[in-house]
Amino acid sequence: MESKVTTMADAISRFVEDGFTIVIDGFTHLICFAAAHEIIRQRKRNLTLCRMTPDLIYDQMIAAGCASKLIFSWAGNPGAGSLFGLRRAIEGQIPSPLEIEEYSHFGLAARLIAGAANLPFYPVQSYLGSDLPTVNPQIRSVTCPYTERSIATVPALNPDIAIVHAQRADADGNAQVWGITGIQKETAFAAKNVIVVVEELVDSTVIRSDPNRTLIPGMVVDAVVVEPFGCHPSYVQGYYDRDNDFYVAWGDISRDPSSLDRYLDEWIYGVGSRTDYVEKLGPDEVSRLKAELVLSTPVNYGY
Amino acid sequence: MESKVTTMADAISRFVEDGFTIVIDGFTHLICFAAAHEIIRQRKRNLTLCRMTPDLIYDQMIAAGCASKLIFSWAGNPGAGSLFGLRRAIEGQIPSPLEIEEYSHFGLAARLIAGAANLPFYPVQSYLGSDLPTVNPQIRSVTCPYTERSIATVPALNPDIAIVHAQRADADGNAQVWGITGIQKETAFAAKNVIVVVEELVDSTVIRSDPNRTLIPGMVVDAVVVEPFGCHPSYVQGYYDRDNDFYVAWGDISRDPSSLDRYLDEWIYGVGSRTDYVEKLGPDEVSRLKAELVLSTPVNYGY
Amino acid sequence: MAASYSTSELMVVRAARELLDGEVVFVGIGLPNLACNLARHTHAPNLTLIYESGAVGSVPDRLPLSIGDPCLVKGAAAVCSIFDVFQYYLVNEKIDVGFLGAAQMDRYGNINTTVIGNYKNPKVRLPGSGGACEMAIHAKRVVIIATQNLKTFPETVDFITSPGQKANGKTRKDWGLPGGGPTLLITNLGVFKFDSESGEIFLTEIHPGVERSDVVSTIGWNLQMAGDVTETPEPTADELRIIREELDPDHLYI
Amino acid sequence: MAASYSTSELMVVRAARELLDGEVVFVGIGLPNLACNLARHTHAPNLTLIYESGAVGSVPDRLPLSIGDPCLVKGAAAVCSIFDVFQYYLVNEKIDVGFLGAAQMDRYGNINTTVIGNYKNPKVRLPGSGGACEMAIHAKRVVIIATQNLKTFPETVDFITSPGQKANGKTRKDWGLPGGGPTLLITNLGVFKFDSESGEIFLTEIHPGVERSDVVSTIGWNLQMAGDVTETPEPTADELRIIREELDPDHLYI
Repeated sequence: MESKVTTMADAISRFVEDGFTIVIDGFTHLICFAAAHEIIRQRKRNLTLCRMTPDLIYDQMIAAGCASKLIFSWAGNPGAGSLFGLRRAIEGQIPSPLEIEEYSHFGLAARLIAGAANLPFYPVQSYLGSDLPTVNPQIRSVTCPYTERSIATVPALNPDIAIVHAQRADADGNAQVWGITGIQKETAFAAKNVIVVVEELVDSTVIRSDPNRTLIPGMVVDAVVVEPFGCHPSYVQGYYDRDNDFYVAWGDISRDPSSLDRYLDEWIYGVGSRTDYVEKLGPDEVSRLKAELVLSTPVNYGY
Repeated sequence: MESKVTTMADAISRFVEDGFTIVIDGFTHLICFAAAHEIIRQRKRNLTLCRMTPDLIYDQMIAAGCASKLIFSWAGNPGAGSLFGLRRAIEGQIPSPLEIEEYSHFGLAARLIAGAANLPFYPVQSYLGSDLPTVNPQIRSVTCPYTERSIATVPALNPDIAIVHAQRADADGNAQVWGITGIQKETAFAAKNVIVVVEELVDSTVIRSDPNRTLIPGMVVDAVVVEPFGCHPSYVQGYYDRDNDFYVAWGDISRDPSSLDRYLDEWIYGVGSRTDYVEKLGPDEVSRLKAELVLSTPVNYGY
Repeated sequence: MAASYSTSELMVVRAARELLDGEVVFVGIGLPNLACNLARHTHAPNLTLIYESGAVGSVPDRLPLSIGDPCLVKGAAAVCSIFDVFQYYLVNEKIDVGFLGAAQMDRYGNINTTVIGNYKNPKVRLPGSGGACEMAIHAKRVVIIATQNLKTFPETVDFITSPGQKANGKTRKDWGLPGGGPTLLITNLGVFKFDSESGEIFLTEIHPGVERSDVVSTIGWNLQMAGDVTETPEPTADELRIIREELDPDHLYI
Repeated sequence: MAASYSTSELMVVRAARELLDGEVVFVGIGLPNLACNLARHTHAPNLTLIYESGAVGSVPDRLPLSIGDPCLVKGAAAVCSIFDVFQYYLVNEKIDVGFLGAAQMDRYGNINTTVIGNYKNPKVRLPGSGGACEMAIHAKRVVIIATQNLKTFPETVDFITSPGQKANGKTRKDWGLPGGGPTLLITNLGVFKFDSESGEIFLTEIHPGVERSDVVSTIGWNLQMAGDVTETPEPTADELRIIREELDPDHLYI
C-alpha cells in the first residue's frame, strides 16, 4: 500500500480543487490554520467554505479571495469581537460577493451528521418561532408518522474534502483526539476525501493501545500530514494553548483591509510552510504557549 | 446532596416497577446479570424487556416470568445456539404468552437514538425488500423533503429505566466505559431513570483525569451500584473474560424447563446477592476469568 | 455596608443568585461564565456547568476566553461531541438554565443576533445563532443579559434569531416550544421578569443609584412595571473577592 | 498433492480467496471470521476487519467466540458505538464485503433468519435480523455461507429477513437498494454466483469428490449451472496450517 503520509503542500494540491465544498474543522479547538494558509498560498478559488464558526481561519481565506460561498452558524471572533474580512464581504462585497447559507449550530451539525449517516436529511427539533427558515429555503419540514406533528429538517452535507486536525495518528491515518471533539468525526465520515493533520505521527502500537480513543479510522483517511504547531493561533489540548493575544489583535488587524493584506503578505504568502511560520513566530512564543503535563489515568484493555 | 451510591436490592426496588419498560444494556459486553438476577428475586412482573440481543440475561428473566413483552433485534445465544426460554415463550406460550416487537439491530438502535435526542422518530435507510415491516406496524416511512424519496422510520423509545454497567464511576455517577460501548450512552439519555452498576467506585479525580472517557454523565444517573463481577457470565474488558463455557452450557440448561428452573433456584433464588453468587462460583472460577494487564498509553490534558 | 463595585459585578452577582444548587446550566462566555462560576463557588457547589463546545461539569481554573477553552476540559466530568451536546443534552431537555445575550431584544424577549437592517443587504452583519436559537427553544428557562439603550431595545427587532415569549404574534404554546423561554432579563440598569399572560417584560428591580427615568428612556416601548419595584441587592464583600481574585483577576469582564 | 482437509476448511479457504487486499469486511463469527483472518494472514494483510459490535481494524490473538469478544478490541485500530458502526460505516457504504448465513435461502439469495412457519404462530423461532438486513441492503457485495439441504434451500422462504437479488418480485434496482447484494454463495457442496440478468444463483464450482447430483438434489428448484463448472481449488498446506495452528487451534469450527 502506498503511504498516506505526505506534506501539506502535496495534500492541498492533490485534494483541494477550485470550486470545491470544503470543511476545515475543529470547534474552538484543533483549527488547522496550517491547511488554510497553504490553500491561500496555492490561491484556490471559488471554494464553498463550511464551518460552524468561520473564526479567524475563514476570515483570512475570505479576505484572501478563496471563497465564493460560506455555510456557517456563528460568525464572530470567539471571545474577542468581529470578523471584519467576512463582514466586508457580506456587507460590502469586498473583495468579492460572498453567498451565505446560514443555520444554527445544531442545524449545521445535523447537516454533517446526515452526510455521515448517508441520510438525505436530518430532523431537528428547532427553528419554531425563529426567522431563520424564512431566509434559508434549505430548512424544510416533514410530518412525523407517529405524532402527526411537523418537524424541521436540514439536508445532508457531503463536503468534497474535510481537513481535520488531531493530536496524533499512525501512518494509516487512525487519528486520536481528546479535549473538545466538535463535529470532526461526522465531518470526516461525511466527506468524499479526508486529510488528517497531526501534531505527532506515532507508531501504530500507541494508537492500538487505546482503540476507544480513535475518533477517525484510517480507512476513511486519504492523506496524513505531520504539522507540529499546525493550529496556531488556535490550540491543541496537551500540546499548546490558544494564542489569545493574537485572537484579540485580529480585531485591529482585520478592521482595515490594508492591514489585513499586510498580515496575509507577511505571515502567509511570505512564508513557504508551517515550519517557516513557526520559525518566524520564534521560540519564545512557542514556549510561552506550550502545555503543562497533566496525564490521564491509564485503563486496562486486557481480558 | 443525597448520595446516589446504594445496593442493587435498593436500586431495583426503588426504580423498577411492575409493568415498566426496561433496558438492561450492554452489547455482548457489560451485560449486567447482577441486576437481572435481583429483578428475578424481587419477582417483578409484566415488564417490557428491551435489548438488541436478549441473550442469556433475558432468557432467564422470561423463563422466570418477569416479562410480558420483548422488544429485540437478534435473539440467539451469541456464538453458542438457541435461547430456549425465550423460544418456549414465543413458540408455546410457556410460562406465559410473550408479545414480541422486532427490528433489525440498526432499527432498534435508532429507536433509542431518537429517544435520547428527543426526536419523535428516526429515519433509517433500511427494510426495503425485507418482510420485517409487514410484521411490525411501528416501522413506517416519511418522504424526504429534498429528494422526494420515501425513507423508513422507527419511533422513539424512552424506557422507564435503563441499567448500564460500566468499568468505573465516581459517586456522582460519571461513568467510564472502554471496549465495546454498544448503545449504552443513548439508552441512558433516552431513559427516564438510570442505574449505573460498576466494577469499581473511584474517586472523582480518576474520572476527571480523562473526561473524554466518560460515556454517561452523572447528571442523568439516579443510582450507582458497586457490584464487582456483576456481569458474569458476560465480561468486562480489563476486569474479567466472558465465561464461554457457561454460554455453551446454557443450551443444555435451558433446553429443558425443569433444568432451567433448577438453575434459577440454585443460582438466583438460592443466593441473596451478587456477593453470594460470586462466593458460590468460587475463587478458582473468578481467577480463571481474571483479565491480564494491558494498559493504554496516557494522554496529556494540560494547556 | 457594601464595598464599591462595578455595574458588571452587580449583574454577575444578580445572575449568580438566580441559579439553584444542583441545576444544570448552559454557560456562555463573559458575564454568564462569571455568574455560573460565582454560584458554584458560593451557594451552588453542585451546579453542573455545560459549555456548548461539549465540556460537561467543567471546573475552570482560569478565566475561559472562549466557550472551548482548554481549561473547561481539564478536570471536567465529561466531554461530548457537538452532536451530543445539542441532541442529548439541550434538545433532550436536560438544561435547566441557559444564558443569552442580545444585539436587539423586543418586549417579548425575542432576540436578534443575526443582522441589523435587511438580511440580504445588511447594515451590520452580526454573528448569527450559534447555539442561541435552540437554547431559547429548549432550555427550561433562559436568563438574558444585555446593555440597555434604544438600539438594543427597539419596538421591533430586525430579525428573530431566538424566540422569546411571543414570536411573530404566536405564543410559545402556539408554536409548540418545549422550553420555558426567557424568564429573567438583567441589564446595566435593572432586572425584569416576563408576564405570564402577556409575555412582556416588566421591571422588578432597579440597580442602586439608577433613576427609573433612565430605565424607561432606554427602552423603545411603554415599559410595564411591577407593583413593587425593589432595589437590586448589592454584592457582598465575599462575592466581590471571588470575582476579582479568583474568577477574573485581570478584570477582563468586570 | 494437498493434505486432507475438512469441508469447513475448504469453505473457509474459498471464502478467504474472495477477499481483496485493502478491502473493508464486515465479519461474522464462525467460518466468516476464519476466512477473514486467514485472508489477513495470507494475501490480504491490509484487510480491515469490522465486527458489528463496533470493533474496527481488529487483530484477534485468539478465536473470537462472539462478535463482541474482548480479543476484537485489544489492539484494534478503533472502537465505535453501535450507532456509528451502522450509520457511519455500513449505511454510509464503507463496507466492501459482508458475510451472511441462512436458515433458508431462495434462488435469488433472499435469506430467512427470522422464523420457520408462520410469524405469529411459529414452528421454529429463529434469532432474527441482527445486522443482516442492513448488510444485505448496503454492503457492496455479500458472501453467503450455508449448509445445503432441501430445508435450507426451498423454492420459497417463509420470511425474507434480508433481501437478495430479487425480493417479492422486485429487483434491487426497483427497490432502490444501494449495495450489490449477494454475489457469491459457498455451501458444503459447491460455489455459486448470481446471474446479473435473472438474479438467480448458478453453480460455478463443485467441491472435490462431490457429485453434481448431490448438489442438485439438495436444492428445491431447478438449479442453473455455469457453462464450465470447475472444481473448487483445494486448500494449500500453508492455509491449513494457519487455520489449524493459529486461528482455530481447538477445532471449534473446522
